Amino acid sequence: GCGAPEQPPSSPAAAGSVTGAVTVFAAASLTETFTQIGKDFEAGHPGVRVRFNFGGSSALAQQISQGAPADVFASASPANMKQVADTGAVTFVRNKPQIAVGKGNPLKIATLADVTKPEVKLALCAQQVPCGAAATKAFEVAKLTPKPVTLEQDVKATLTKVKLGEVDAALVYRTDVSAAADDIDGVDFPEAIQAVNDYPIVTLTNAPNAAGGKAFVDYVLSEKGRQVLTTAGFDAP
Amino acid sequence: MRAVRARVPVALVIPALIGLAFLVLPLIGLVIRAPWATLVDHLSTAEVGEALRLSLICATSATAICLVLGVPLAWMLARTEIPGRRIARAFVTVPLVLPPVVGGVALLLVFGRRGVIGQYLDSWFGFSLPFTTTGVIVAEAFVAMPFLVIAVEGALRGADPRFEEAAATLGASRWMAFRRVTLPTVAPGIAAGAVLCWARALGEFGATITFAGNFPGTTQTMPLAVYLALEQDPDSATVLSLVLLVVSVAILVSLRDRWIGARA
Amino acid sequence: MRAVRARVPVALVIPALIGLAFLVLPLIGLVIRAPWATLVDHLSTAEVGEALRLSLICATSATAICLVLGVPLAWMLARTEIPGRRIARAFVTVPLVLPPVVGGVALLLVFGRRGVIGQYLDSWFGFSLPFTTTGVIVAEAFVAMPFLVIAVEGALRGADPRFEEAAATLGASRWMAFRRVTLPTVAPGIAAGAVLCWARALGEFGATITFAGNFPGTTQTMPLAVYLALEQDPDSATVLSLVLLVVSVAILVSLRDRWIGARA
Amino acid sequence: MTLQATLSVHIGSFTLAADIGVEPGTTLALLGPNGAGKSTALRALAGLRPLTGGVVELGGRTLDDPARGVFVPPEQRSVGVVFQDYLLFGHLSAVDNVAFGLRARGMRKREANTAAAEWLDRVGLAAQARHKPRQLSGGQAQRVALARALAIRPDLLLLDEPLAALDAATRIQIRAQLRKHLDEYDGATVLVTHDPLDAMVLADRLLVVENGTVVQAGAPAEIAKRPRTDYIAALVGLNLYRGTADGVTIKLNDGGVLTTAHPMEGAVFVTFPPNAVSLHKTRPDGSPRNTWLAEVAGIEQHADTVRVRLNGIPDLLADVTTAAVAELSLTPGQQVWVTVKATETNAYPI
Amino acid sequence: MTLQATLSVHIGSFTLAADIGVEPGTTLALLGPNGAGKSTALRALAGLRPLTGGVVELGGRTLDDPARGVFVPPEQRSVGVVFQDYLLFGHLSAVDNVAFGLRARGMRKREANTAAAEWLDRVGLAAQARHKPRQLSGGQAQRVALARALAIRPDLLLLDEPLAALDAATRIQIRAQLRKHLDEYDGATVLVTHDPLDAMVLADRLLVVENGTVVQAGAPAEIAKRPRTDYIAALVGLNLYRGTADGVTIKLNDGGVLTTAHPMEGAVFVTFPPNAVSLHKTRPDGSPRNTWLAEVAGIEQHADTVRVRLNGIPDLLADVTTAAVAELSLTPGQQVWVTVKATETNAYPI
Ligand SMILES: Nc1ncnc2c1ncn2[C@@H]1O[C@H](COP(=O)(O)OP(=O)(O)OP(=O)(O)O)[C@@H](O)[C@H]1O
Ligand SMILES: Nc1ncnc2c1ncn2[C@@H]1O[C@H](COP(=O)(O)OP(=O)(O)OP(=O)(O)O)[C@@H](O)[C@H]1O
Ligand code: MOO
Ligand SMILES: [Mg+2]
Ligand SMILES: [Mg+2]
Repeated sequence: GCGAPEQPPSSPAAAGSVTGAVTVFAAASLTETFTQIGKDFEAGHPGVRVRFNFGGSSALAQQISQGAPADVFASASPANMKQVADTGAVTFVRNKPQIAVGKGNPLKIATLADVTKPEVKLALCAQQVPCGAAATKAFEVAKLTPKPVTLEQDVKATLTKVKLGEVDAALVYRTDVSAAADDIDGVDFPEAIQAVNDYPIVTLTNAPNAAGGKAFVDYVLSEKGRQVLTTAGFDAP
Repeated sequence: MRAVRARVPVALVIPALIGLAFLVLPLIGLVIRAPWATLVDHLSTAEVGEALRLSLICATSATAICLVLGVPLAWMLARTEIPGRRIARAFVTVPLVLPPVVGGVALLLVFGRRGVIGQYLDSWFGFSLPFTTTGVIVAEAFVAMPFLVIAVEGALRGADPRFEEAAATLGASRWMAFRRVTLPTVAPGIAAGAVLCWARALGEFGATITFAGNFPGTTQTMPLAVYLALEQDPDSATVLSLVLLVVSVAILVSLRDRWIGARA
Repeated sequence: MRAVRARVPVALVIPALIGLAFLVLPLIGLVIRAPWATLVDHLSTAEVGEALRLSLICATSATAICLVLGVPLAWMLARTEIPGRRIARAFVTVPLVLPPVVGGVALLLVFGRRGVIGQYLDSWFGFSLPFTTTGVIVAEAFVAMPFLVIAVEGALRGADPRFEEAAATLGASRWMAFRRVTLPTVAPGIAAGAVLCWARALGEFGATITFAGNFPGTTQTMPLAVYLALEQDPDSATVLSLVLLVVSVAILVSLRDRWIGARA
Repeated sequence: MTLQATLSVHIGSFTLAADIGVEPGTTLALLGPNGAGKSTALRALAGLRPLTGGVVELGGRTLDDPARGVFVPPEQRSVGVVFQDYLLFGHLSAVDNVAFGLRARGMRKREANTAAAEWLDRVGLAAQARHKPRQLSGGQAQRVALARALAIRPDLLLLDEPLAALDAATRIQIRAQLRKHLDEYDGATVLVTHDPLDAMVLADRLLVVENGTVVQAGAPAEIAKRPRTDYIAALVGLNLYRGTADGVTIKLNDGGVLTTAHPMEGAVFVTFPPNAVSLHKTRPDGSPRNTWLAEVAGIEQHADTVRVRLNGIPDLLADVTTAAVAELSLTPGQQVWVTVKATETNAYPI
Repeated sequence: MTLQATLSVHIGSFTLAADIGVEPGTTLALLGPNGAGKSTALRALAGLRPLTGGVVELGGRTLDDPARGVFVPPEQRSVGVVFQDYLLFGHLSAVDNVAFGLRARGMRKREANTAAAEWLDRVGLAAQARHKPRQLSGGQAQRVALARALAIRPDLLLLDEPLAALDAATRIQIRAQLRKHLDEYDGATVLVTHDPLDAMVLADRLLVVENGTVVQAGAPAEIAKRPRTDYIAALVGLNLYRGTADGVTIKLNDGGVLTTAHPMEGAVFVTFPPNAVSLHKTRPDGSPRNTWLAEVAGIEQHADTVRVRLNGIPDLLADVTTAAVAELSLTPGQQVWVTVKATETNAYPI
């Protein structure tokens, strides 16, 4: 489950106490936002460098449990987070599912029920990845049985299918739709609120640069960090 | 009988053994970490059987396509003096270098519903390759064909073209000479190329999932199942990989035996 | 001069051209969709140059390792009667079939900080492979070595072993005969294998990202950059792929020319 | 069908230029050293290498004529070829090899196999019909290759050194058999060889090729008797000199003088066989007018004679008996007197 | 260094069993048909195929003795080999090929190249030192191979059909040169050939091998004169029969009777040369006691004689002049009378 929402610190850690490189393992879906946050963080902490390792959350979890020298882990799913840290993880953003459709919504899809119609080609994420779990939850809540043509490995692959017109609709995250707004439109649906996905973040216990890691996590949770994330379409927890 | 010149030089044996260890150790790592206790549970799901069956069917079909298209292509590269042959040869290596996911995207651009060719397939025949088992086969064939073409071209270059000349003096057309003389002569090379091709197709992941998607029973091959299992339960991913390995190595070894048996 | 037997049989040309089209069309799809207008922007980031440089360095180093370890291994498989040689040959094909991501996991299990060997590397030498450029090279070498070994073994089987016997009667040890007679003889086969190996290493993605991570400047090779670009901006992914393609094909063609030039 | 060809072929810096005419039922032998262009000529006749110039006609049909843009590809010529190393298809049995050409010409499998079996029977290999080429001895493989070439009933039969791969004893036997088959064959035959005995036994006419050019043509016995190049003289085992005759005296171009029995005038060749030479420790008196001093350069034991290589003016080869070697106690470096009877020499115009 | 070997080698169903002894400075020739085991014997001596039984000793040193578990690998034997197809290293120049063995023995590059250049000079190839093997003619390649084998100054020199790949004219010339080099070489030499003339010219002793077994051994001239198998008789061109002698009358095993000049008793071989045969249209009167009727089976034109193959009791070969053929108007199938003078026959015990 999602980490219990904690009181976000009112201000980032003092800049002076942090040195060296901070190594952040982050879910690939955070590539854009975290790259920005990293730059901002470096600007606020002269002499500190943030090194990112973006990848699938599960692969990152695997690497960390094999001893990867990470300070911070930001996962796209609580399940992957649990593989590396039982406690201490904080949910820093949530992401709501949205229906992605082709530009101009040619099939006039308006509700979740519309995507289950037989003439609509639907792509979902596989159950094993967070967006797939979220989709399953949404359809459960709506008491619908979807008939997808594919269960994609991750959000971006799903989105690519919509973009190239291979499918008519897909369930993805709002953030992904807004990132690709040039090519696709998003359709909100009410059940989404009950299928929200939590993104937990943690400073790892074996962190080579624990102080730096903590400072980075604090920065993500700070107002400035939030700002970047919500601009990209994430919801605050 | 005493071994002939059995003293194998250390300067060769040591790197050879290191090389072998390098290839084998990771496998041993997988075997050690495999959850033997719960192995049966992991394997007994219907999806594993289905994915394995699909993998074998698709890899074999892809290999068949590669043989049908790739052997003539290799022959053209090796035996004719067509202009642009050098460029053609360079293009053959392209799918080797292209990251498979990009290969999948490229296939979508051509054979997808809105693709250069795919749009006509769709509007004229109502037929679409992505999300079908055929799509898996196409993706695997695209990625694996270079291995076949390069291996067979090498074999053809090594084969003595004078046998084809001998066939011509006996009245055989070039096609007949190819079929009845060249093909049987380079059969071992084709077999080796087909094995590389088949193995590559069997392990194919990125192009497949991008082009054909992932749906159990139609497009979910073992590597896709493994990848998704990794997301949730790395143990079962290990088991699935080992299953794939054991099955493929068993098939390769038994084919080799049958094939060698047939020659002796 | 008039072409000798220029009538190339249709039954061969048609599948050959279909095969070629099948390999070339997706590439054309990529080229058509590439955002030529914004191309320069996409390319001018420092990261692209870095990733390309890293890709070339790592693929070349991995090929070097594969040559050092793989050529002796191929020799052992082709020329000696060591027991278990058949099993060894089967093991060589394993990294071909293993989905690369699983290969990366397997490498972590062995060379990771907690791995079978890695734990000693770490505690004795304070040295750890994953997440280093060396790790990238190891991952690429693991995935690409079978291509080299299989190609070189084929070349060695095709080479006449009597030249090695002739060297022995002249007083050459097996090692010297290998170095001064066998190696030069199978040089074309080794070159072909090295090209396959290099191309495969250059395109390697799954094992690299799993074993070595994705750090710009140290472990982010072009395929990884392509993967991340796909997450952010699929257009730039296309451009990156094309850059990788153009560079690698250019290198292969120029090497071939130089190599052929040297022989003529 | 008559073969009438004017061959002109350029390969790199090598040029072949030869006129070849063969009547049906007769055999022409091309004789020449390695690299002379013999195989190139056969390849041109078979259509495996198009002419650069000239023309190939078989039974009045033009097969190759670059000037007129005519080129009949090999599979449409009625030409059977026996290649030097036979080129039997390794994956096919002997009978399938022989049937290959018939099948290529559209004959049904059954009939082709029956006809092929008959051909194998004719060359004495009925028992080996099911053998693969690698299970055949050299002589057997050669006969399968011959049967394969003859089975298509070609108008022209080309044989490239058909006996070269055989050991000396097998060769004698296979040569006699080949002779029999060629006698029975009613098409034109061109045979390549570098063994003069093969040419003698198998051919009606002989064309000597050196360095892409025809240097001598004629009946085998005539060529053996009157060689016109050092290559042929060495092959047939004669001492050959060029010189200028003035009556019975011939002044040799490379020094020395020989006297012949029959007066001639002008530029001539003159030969004598090594066994016409006598060697002496001291200068002999008496009849032989050809007498000169020479130095022993080499001694070779042959079956029942000894061949002595002598340097003098001129150089020569002499065949003497073992007894004579012992009596003269010949050793390299030694000086001996050479005599050759004028009646043993043979002079003919250049 | 003396070579003393008792070879026993099994390969599949083939077995080679031969005793070979060669004194330093002398040459032994192994003569035999294809597949007789000649190359196998050389490979066993070189250490390229270990013995199944027996022993190889060179200059008192045991090189191979399976019973005692001794096996010296080829690179530690002092044995030079000239392979049938030379096996020159294609990527090395002639001089580098010759220097290879010296370098393998640890000589410095500079010295090895100097020594190799000297060897090439000795075989007359100084000008071709920098040529790659594919730029050499067959005869040149053969001499490079010889220089390469001799450069390591081996105690034993093995030559596997060193002249087989050469054309007939080149062969005569290279044979004489090889003879010179073998004369200068002071080690033991074993030479494989299937050409009796090569054996005559090059060898001091001859071992005839058939089907893995030594069938005859002795001086070349002796073997040429007294062949003991049909294979050798065919090679040296003699008619050979087995029979039982009772005085000058020999009853042949396969039918027929011959009369010889010198009385013998018991099982004998009897030979006569084809040119000792006279052919007649009608039964001749007078001296020759060996007279029988035979049928012409084949006619072959040789250089200056015609070889006639005759079936009768016994069968025989006859060499007659072209004039005789014309006079008798010989054709296959015709019956002729054969006569052989008793003084031309040669009988010797089995
Ligand atoms: N494909 C080729 N490319 C270049 N040169 C060639 C080719 N084929 C033949 N030649 C050259 O043509 C010349 C004649 O060769 P050819 O094979 O006809 O000789 P040959 O008389 O058959 O000799 P041999 O007795 O060795 O078979 C040689 O100098 C050879 O080097
Ligand atoms: N590697 C092998 N495997 C099986 N049989 C072999 C092998 N090498 C040789 N033989 C057999 O051994 C016998 C002798 O062969 P070898 O090569 O010694 O004959 P040879 O006298 O040199 O003949 P040639 O004149 O053809 O060179 C042959 O019957 C051959 O088939
Ligand atoms: O971390 Mo992911 O790419 O949203 O599964
Ligand atoms: Mg030739
Ligand atoms: Mg041999």
